[in-house]
Amino acid sequence: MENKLLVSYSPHIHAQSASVQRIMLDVILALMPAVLFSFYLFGIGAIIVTVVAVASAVLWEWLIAKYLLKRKPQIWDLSAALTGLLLAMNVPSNLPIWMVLIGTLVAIGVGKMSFGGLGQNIFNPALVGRVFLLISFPVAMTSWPVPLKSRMSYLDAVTGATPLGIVKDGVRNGEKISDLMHQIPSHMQMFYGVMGGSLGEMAALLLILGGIYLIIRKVISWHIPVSIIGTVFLFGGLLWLINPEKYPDPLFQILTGGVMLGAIFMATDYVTSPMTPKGKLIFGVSIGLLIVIIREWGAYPEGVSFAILIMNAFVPLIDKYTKPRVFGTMKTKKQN
Amino acid sequence: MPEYKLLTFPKGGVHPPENKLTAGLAIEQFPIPSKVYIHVQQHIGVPAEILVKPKERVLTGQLIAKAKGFVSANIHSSVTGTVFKIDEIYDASGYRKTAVIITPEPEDEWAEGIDTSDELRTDIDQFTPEQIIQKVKEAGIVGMGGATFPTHVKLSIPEGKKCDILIINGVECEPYLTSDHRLMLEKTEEILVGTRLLMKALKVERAVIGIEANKPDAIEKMTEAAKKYEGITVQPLKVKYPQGGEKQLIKAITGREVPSGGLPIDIGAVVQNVGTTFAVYEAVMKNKPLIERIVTITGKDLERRGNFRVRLGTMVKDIIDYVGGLPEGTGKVVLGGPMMGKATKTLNVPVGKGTSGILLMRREETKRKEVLPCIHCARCVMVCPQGLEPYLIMSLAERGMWDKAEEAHAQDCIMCGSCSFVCPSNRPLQDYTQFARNTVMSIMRARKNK
Amino acid sequence: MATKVKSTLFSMTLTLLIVTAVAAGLLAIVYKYTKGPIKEADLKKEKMALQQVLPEFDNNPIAESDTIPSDIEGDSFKLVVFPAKKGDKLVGVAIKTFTMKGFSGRFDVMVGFLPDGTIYNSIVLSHQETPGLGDKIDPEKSDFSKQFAGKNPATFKLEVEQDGGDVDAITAATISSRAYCDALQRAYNAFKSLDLSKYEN
Amino acid sequence: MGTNLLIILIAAMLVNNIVLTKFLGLCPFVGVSRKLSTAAGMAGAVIFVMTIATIITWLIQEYVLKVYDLLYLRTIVFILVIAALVQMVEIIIKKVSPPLYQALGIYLPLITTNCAILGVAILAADTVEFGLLEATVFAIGNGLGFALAIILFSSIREKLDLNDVPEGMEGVPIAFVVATILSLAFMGFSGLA
Amino acid sequence: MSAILIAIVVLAIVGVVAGLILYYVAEKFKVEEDPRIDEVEEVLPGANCGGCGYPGCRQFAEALTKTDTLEGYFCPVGGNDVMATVAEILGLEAVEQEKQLAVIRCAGSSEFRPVTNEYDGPSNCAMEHALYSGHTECQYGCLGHGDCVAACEFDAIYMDPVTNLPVVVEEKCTACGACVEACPRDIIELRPVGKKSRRIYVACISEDKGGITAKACKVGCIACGNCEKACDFDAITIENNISYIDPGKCRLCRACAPVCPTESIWELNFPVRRSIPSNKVKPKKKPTT
Amino acid sequence: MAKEKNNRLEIFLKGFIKENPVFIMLLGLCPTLGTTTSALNGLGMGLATLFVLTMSNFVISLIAPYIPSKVRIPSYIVVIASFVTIVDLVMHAYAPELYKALGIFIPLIVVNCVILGRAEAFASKNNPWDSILDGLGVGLGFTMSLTILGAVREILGAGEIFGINLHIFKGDGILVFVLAPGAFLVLAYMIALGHKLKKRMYGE
Ligand SMILES: Cc1cc2nc3c(=O)[nH]c(=O)nc-3n(C[C@H](O)[C@H](O)[C@H](O)COP(=O)(O)O)c2cc1C
Ligand SMILES: Cc1cc2nc3c(=O)[nH]c(=O)nc-3n(C[C@H](O)[C@H](O)[C@H](O)COP(=O)(O)O)c2cc1C
Ligand SMILES: Cc1cc2nc3c(=O)[nH]c(=O)nc-3n(C[C@H](O)[C@H](O)[C@H](O)COP(=O)(O)O)c2cc1C
Ligand SMILES: Cc1cc2nc3c(=O)[nH]c(=O)nc-3n(C[C@H](O)[C@H](O)[C@H](O)CO)c2cc1C
Ligand code: SF4
Ligand code: SF4
Ligand code: SF4
Ligand code: SF4
Ligand code: FES
Repeated sequence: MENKLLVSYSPHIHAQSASVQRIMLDVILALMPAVLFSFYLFGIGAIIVTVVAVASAVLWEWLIAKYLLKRKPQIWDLSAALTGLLLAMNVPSNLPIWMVLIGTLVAIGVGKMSFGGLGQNIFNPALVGRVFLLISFPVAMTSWPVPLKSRMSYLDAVTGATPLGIVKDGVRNGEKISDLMHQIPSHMQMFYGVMGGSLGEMAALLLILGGIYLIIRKVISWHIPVSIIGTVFLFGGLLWLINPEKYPDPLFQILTGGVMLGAIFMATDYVTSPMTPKGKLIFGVSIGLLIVIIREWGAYPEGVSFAILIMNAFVPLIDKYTKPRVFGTMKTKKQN
Repeated sequence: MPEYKLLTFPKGGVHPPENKLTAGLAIEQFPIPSKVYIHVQQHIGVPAEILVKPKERVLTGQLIAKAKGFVSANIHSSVTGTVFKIDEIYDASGYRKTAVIITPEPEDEWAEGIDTSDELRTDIDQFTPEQIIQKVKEAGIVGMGGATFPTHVKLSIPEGKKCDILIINGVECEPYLTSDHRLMLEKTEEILVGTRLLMKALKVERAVIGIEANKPDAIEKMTEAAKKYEGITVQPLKVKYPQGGEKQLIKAITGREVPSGGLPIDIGAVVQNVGTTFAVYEAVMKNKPLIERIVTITGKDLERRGNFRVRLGTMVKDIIDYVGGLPEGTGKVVLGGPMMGKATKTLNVPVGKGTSGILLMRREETKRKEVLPCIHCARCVMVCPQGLEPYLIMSLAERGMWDKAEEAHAQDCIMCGSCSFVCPSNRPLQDYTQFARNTVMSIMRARKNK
Repeated sequence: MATKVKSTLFSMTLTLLIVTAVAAGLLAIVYKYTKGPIKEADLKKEKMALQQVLPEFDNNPIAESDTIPSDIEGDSFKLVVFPAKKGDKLVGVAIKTFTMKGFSGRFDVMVGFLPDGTIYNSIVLSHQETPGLGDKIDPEKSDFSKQFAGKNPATFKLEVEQDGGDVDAITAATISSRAYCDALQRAYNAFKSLDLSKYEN
Repeated sequence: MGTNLLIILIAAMLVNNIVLTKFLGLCPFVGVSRKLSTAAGMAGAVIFVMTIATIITWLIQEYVLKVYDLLYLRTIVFILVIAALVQMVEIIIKKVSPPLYQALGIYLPLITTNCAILGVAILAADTVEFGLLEATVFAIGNGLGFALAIILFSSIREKLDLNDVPEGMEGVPIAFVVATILSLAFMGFSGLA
Repeated sequence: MSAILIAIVVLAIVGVVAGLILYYVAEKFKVEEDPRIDEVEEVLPGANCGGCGYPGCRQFAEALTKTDTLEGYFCPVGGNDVMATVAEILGLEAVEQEKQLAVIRCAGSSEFRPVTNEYDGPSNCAMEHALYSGHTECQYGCLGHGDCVAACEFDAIYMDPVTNLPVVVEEKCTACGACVEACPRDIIELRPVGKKSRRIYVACISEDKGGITAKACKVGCIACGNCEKACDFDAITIENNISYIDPGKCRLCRACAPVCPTESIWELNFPVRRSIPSNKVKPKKKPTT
Repeated sequence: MAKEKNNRLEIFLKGFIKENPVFIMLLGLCPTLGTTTSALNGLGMGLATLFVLTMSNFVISLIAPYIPSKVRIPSYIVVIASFVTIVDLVMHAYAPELYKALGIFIPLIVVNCVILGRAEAFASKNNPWDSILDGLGVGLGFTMSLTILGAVREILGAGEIFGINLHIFKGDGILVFVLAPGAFLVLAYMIALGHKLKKRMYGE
């Protein structure tokens, strides 16, 4: 066997920097500031939920791969850990452990491994887990601990409503937004991240920093985050101009809820987003529109998860109709 | 650094580490080996017909196999010696093909009419275009940029087509390789005369020599020298692989796109490699057939590297032994560059007209890593200079869905390997796109013939 | 067993004629015998609801029921009033009321008042509120509706605590709770406008 | 009036999507969704037949069954009408426009036993507030909802064909997992109308 | 009673009207189509394997209804029985075809054919073949990635994990030819089943010269000519450095196999020879599954 | 004779696993998903279908020889629809709660592919006795599948079975399972399981 020459197709070299593990690690690193900040805000509950989610996501992936699919487990690509982490950032910090376990099981088991594991899934696994939880346990999933209030308690944390919830409920009840303003934090507070909500809804600033890191590292391109945030801002702004008492202002729209987390970390998931810049823009703009539509006219105060999941379903279609132009073919010629 | 605007092609491309370890090493003559193995097919097209028999004595530059049909090329003996036998020997394709094996004598005895002096000859006016093409044909010149397409065919513009620009490809965008670079530095004038000859043959007024910006010395020297020659300009290009790809090069320089399924001549361009151009010079001005070429021999662990002028038919093994033998831990021997070259299964393979380099790679540097599922990161899509979706073509090829592969334009792949290079999941994309390209093309050809 | 009969216009028409006629005849007969029980079944729910929201009675409130207009126009929005008597004495009045403010739109509630206006009991008749959330207005799912028993809207403010009322809302289903109050309030308003004496004899 | 119709349309199409929340028309949804092109054909056929069937059955209900107190015969009459209608459409298209038949025709027989058609006809007839116009819009909305679901679904299945779905989950099971998540995602529309 | 009558009348009217309209429409818009296509398709196996040379059973059925002779039309999966039924439906003469089976004409297991270099690409015969001559010195032999196994719709081939060569399961093989098509090296041949399923063939297709073959593989045909001489029926020819046994001429006399110095002639399903020369013990053979 | 008995048994049993209408043949999916919010609803729907299936199989096998082939389907549909209407009326009268829970899916039994499928594939070609057996077998297989599905959804979604609280959840259970997505989810994995079972019991 000694020194047999290798023969393969070209190329015979490979970019050193490119590996799945490295990419996932980059995303996890980019999330870290926001994660640590949420630990600071929510204390022990946040730590428990995060650790349990990450560990269980990895464990589920390992168990399912090994015993159900009988494939070699690929937990070191870190994608399961990332899914767990993102799920943790999408739930309240006082969510009971057993619900977290169900969430990661659904995310990994239903959302990812049923499709064949990494890269095969159609929908964002973490969001599948989150929406499953939201619909299964609406009470637990919508009682948000108040930041900084009960950092040393887990299940019995003091809870309050999210700014979006307050506005939605108020408007539904016929109140004016200007009357509701005193109940919700200021824009600056939101930007720094002190408000009720899930772990990852905090700290727009830190999430944006993470996003910039990812763009610089070329892990993600700007198209999806910018188009989502831009669309929410513009469409939200339009509504606000039409009736500022019924629709909150555009800054409020982009700083609250999961817009930042969703736009920067979740809609950008390669597996479940379109391939080409054009496709990404269509994807992002549609998500932005859906977010505002669901927020303003739907039942749920927040629409990011649904918007992303719905658009995930459109990705194969978008990919089909936004192929790059093949060199040497006319621009007008349609491909199918 | 002089100021110039760097042109490039618009979409895709990668930046592999350049590793031009031999750029500073002047061309050396490689000694005549103990045997030469000359394949009768060193070009795209029909194998040439053998004219010699075992035991026959042949002279350097003597025609030993004659082109058969139009798309074919003459083969000449690269040494003086006795035909040992005619046998099947591995060639770069990895299959055994017919070759004339010659036992050389130590001293060259050149065939009649060949001018072996180093003197520069520029009197091109004595030749008509037809004579130039005829000489190119006789000399058995094929494209030395890698494709080994018979040059006289390329120079014979088909009825109804018109060529208005000649592009000389001095890009050498492959990492490691430096043979074209050295040639441009050392044979500057010859290449320019060759360019004039090609211009004349093609009846064009304009020629552009494209050189990547990582060879400033060559750009400077060529630019300087080109001032003397009418209609020739040098165009520096951005360092980006595959800048030297014909279609990309034409796009960068002229802004025109070779239509999918078409040839450069469809948009009035012809591209020739600098090595080819030099060979044309020698063939026309010196009557010298194509019997040797510049080969870069390189590799990180090699004791002695260099750019050698090698007689065609010299065994790779002989060359490697000459530079110190195969280093410990060598995993791959590549004929050509690391992006497009062919790995060989054996060292018993001779240098052919298309062998631009011999690259020795460490096993750990080149051994493929575990293939993971595609994570749809779109990197392959973004780097493909041809606007293809390699991940998709690979999936389709894996499942034998050739009709869909054709819809996905697999036939337009130029096999540059950029996609495989960047894939974080180590997917063998180029393997499949190349396979799909070839399969789809043969399906398309079969359909057309029907 | 292949078909023996050829498809001709005549055979086809005849077959269809026979098949449909037999089917129709059969169904008509079944219908004749189930018509009664079906009507009964449809009323059963109302009857049972009345028994739950009213103190014991011995008349047939359905037979004596009456409608009064609500604040929303339209036939299907009229409230139905069921007087319950024991002997000749009016022991209570049930009102079939509704709200449009449910999370999933309209739902109907049967509420029983004692003659002094105190709520005896209330029960939701049909709703489409979300399982696990709004459906807790159903007494089978939670005790929410029981908090109204014995309260008199004259003194007990029929609004959820968030809005400054006395009603303890269902967690995470404020909307349904609010809507329930709305239905009761509508019934109470109607009750107040009733001339109870007209049932007394 | 206009907004009312719009609400009916959106509700039927998105909020109460016929396939994803009402579970009607699942047989073609699963059976004819392997390829995008066939799914689109099926979608077209369903929209067409659903609309016409709803109009006709609504008229029959209103002007025959109600008049003669024959509501208990509704099931049987509706299904007969639908079956005849489908067959008639099929025969006519086959003759009049062979290309259209190529595109739609093969799905038409499947539609007779597609409970979405009968289901929508019954639902439209059952909803007391609906006049003919509303019923028609309702049918169109449901048809569009079906079309949306099946087209999305088939494009996803085409993609899944290129994926490495585990043994045992291939085909229908994974398709239902997709339906699960689609239906979860569509819950986001709740409350829109 | 009148309610019942109304019901009957209304429903009967609906039924009859529907029936009449349909009848009328059907008559008016009649389209002719050869009904035999459906019938033929019905009797075809429906494997859609392409063994007949058409993309699928339906297309084959269409072709059959259009032809006037069954010469050249054959469904390998259904075999003669099905073709007879088809002939009956179409009123044509049935054409019998001898049943065939796939045989693997390469015996170069890893034991006999050393690996000389390492193929570092996708496990796929066609791709390795397109790239180069393969990871052994034999440029004709089996590459062992099992393209043929993947192509077989009937699970009739599997890779032997020891020899790394494909093995045909005779009971399952329908001679559809999918594997023949799939093998980039043309190693697989469909041969007539033969009496009692006995077959003799050369398990090598190497056209390399004897010396090269011998170096590359211990069981390769070196074209020595012994078998050609041993055959009394002119069934064996040697061309391009390879021996081939013509099944049409072979009488299964077994004269050739013992004289082959490299044991490249394989005999399937014969009884054990009474006296086996000690140096002529065959490599493992008849696949039993 | 013994063989025939075996055959009859086979006719009866195949509906449970080998040709289970829901998990293997994927027929009648709409009622399967639409009515299985609880075990009881599943059972009720299953029994209603069972009745229609058996009766229509019986009647159709009787009349099949006398029906011209062109009006075959309409005639069968009328037969099936009649039995459906009978179920509808009877259930409305005597089991109003269940009637309400099953809602639109009762008239939709008409278009349940299982029924027309059996009529076409079996009843029209076999004698009445076998057809009844077939109807019973397939119907029971259908009922079994619906009940199982309903039970799983009820247990997971509400922590109850046939309305009896199992006290496995502190609160309400995993609500999704009584909603639309849960129906798809449970069915997805049940089908995968069904195929696995079939493979194990009958080979390929
Ligand atoms: C099959 C084939 C036919 C070609 N025919 C012509 C031709 O007729 N005229 C011409 O100018 N070039 C022709 N070419 C040459 C190509 O245009 C191109 O220069 C050659 O393939 C080398 O390009 P490359 O190294 O980028 O692959 C042909 C090439 C191939 C492979
Ligand atoms: C990806 C790719 C990269 C190439 N790079 C070079 C190059 O760097 N230099 C070069 O001369 N030819 C290169 N070629 C070959 C050219 O496309 C073209 O065939 C050649 O310049 C034609 O000249 P010739 O016929 O004289 O070889 C490359 C081809 C491809 C497909
Ligand atoms: C899918 C969904 C269904 C809901 N169903 C109900 C419901 O039936 N009744 C209800 O009052 N609220 C329901 N809600 C919650 C309301 O949207 C709103 O958040 C809540 O009533 C007000 O919150 P609070 O009760 O915690 O103050 C539902 C929410 C969602 C997202
Ligand atoms: C930029 C980026 C974003 C990602 N976002 C998510 C996410 O939102 N949810 C998730 O489960 N995994 C996410 N992943 C991890 C991984 O891609 C995902 O688990 C795959 O969908 C699994 O096949 C992300 C990965 C990258 C590189
Ligand atoms: S698909 Fe072909 S042209 Fe595109 S990057 Fe890959 S090898 Fe290059
Ligand atoms: S580069 Fe690799 S992982 Fe990324 S899309 Fe292409 S094939 Fe998939
Ligand atoms: S072994 Fe070959 S010929 Fe035989 S059935 Fe399989 S693919 Fe067809
Ligand atoms: S016989 Fe052919 S297809 Fe089969 S494994 Fe060998 S090389 Fe591959
Ligand atoms: S049961 Fe609904 S379409 Fe078949």
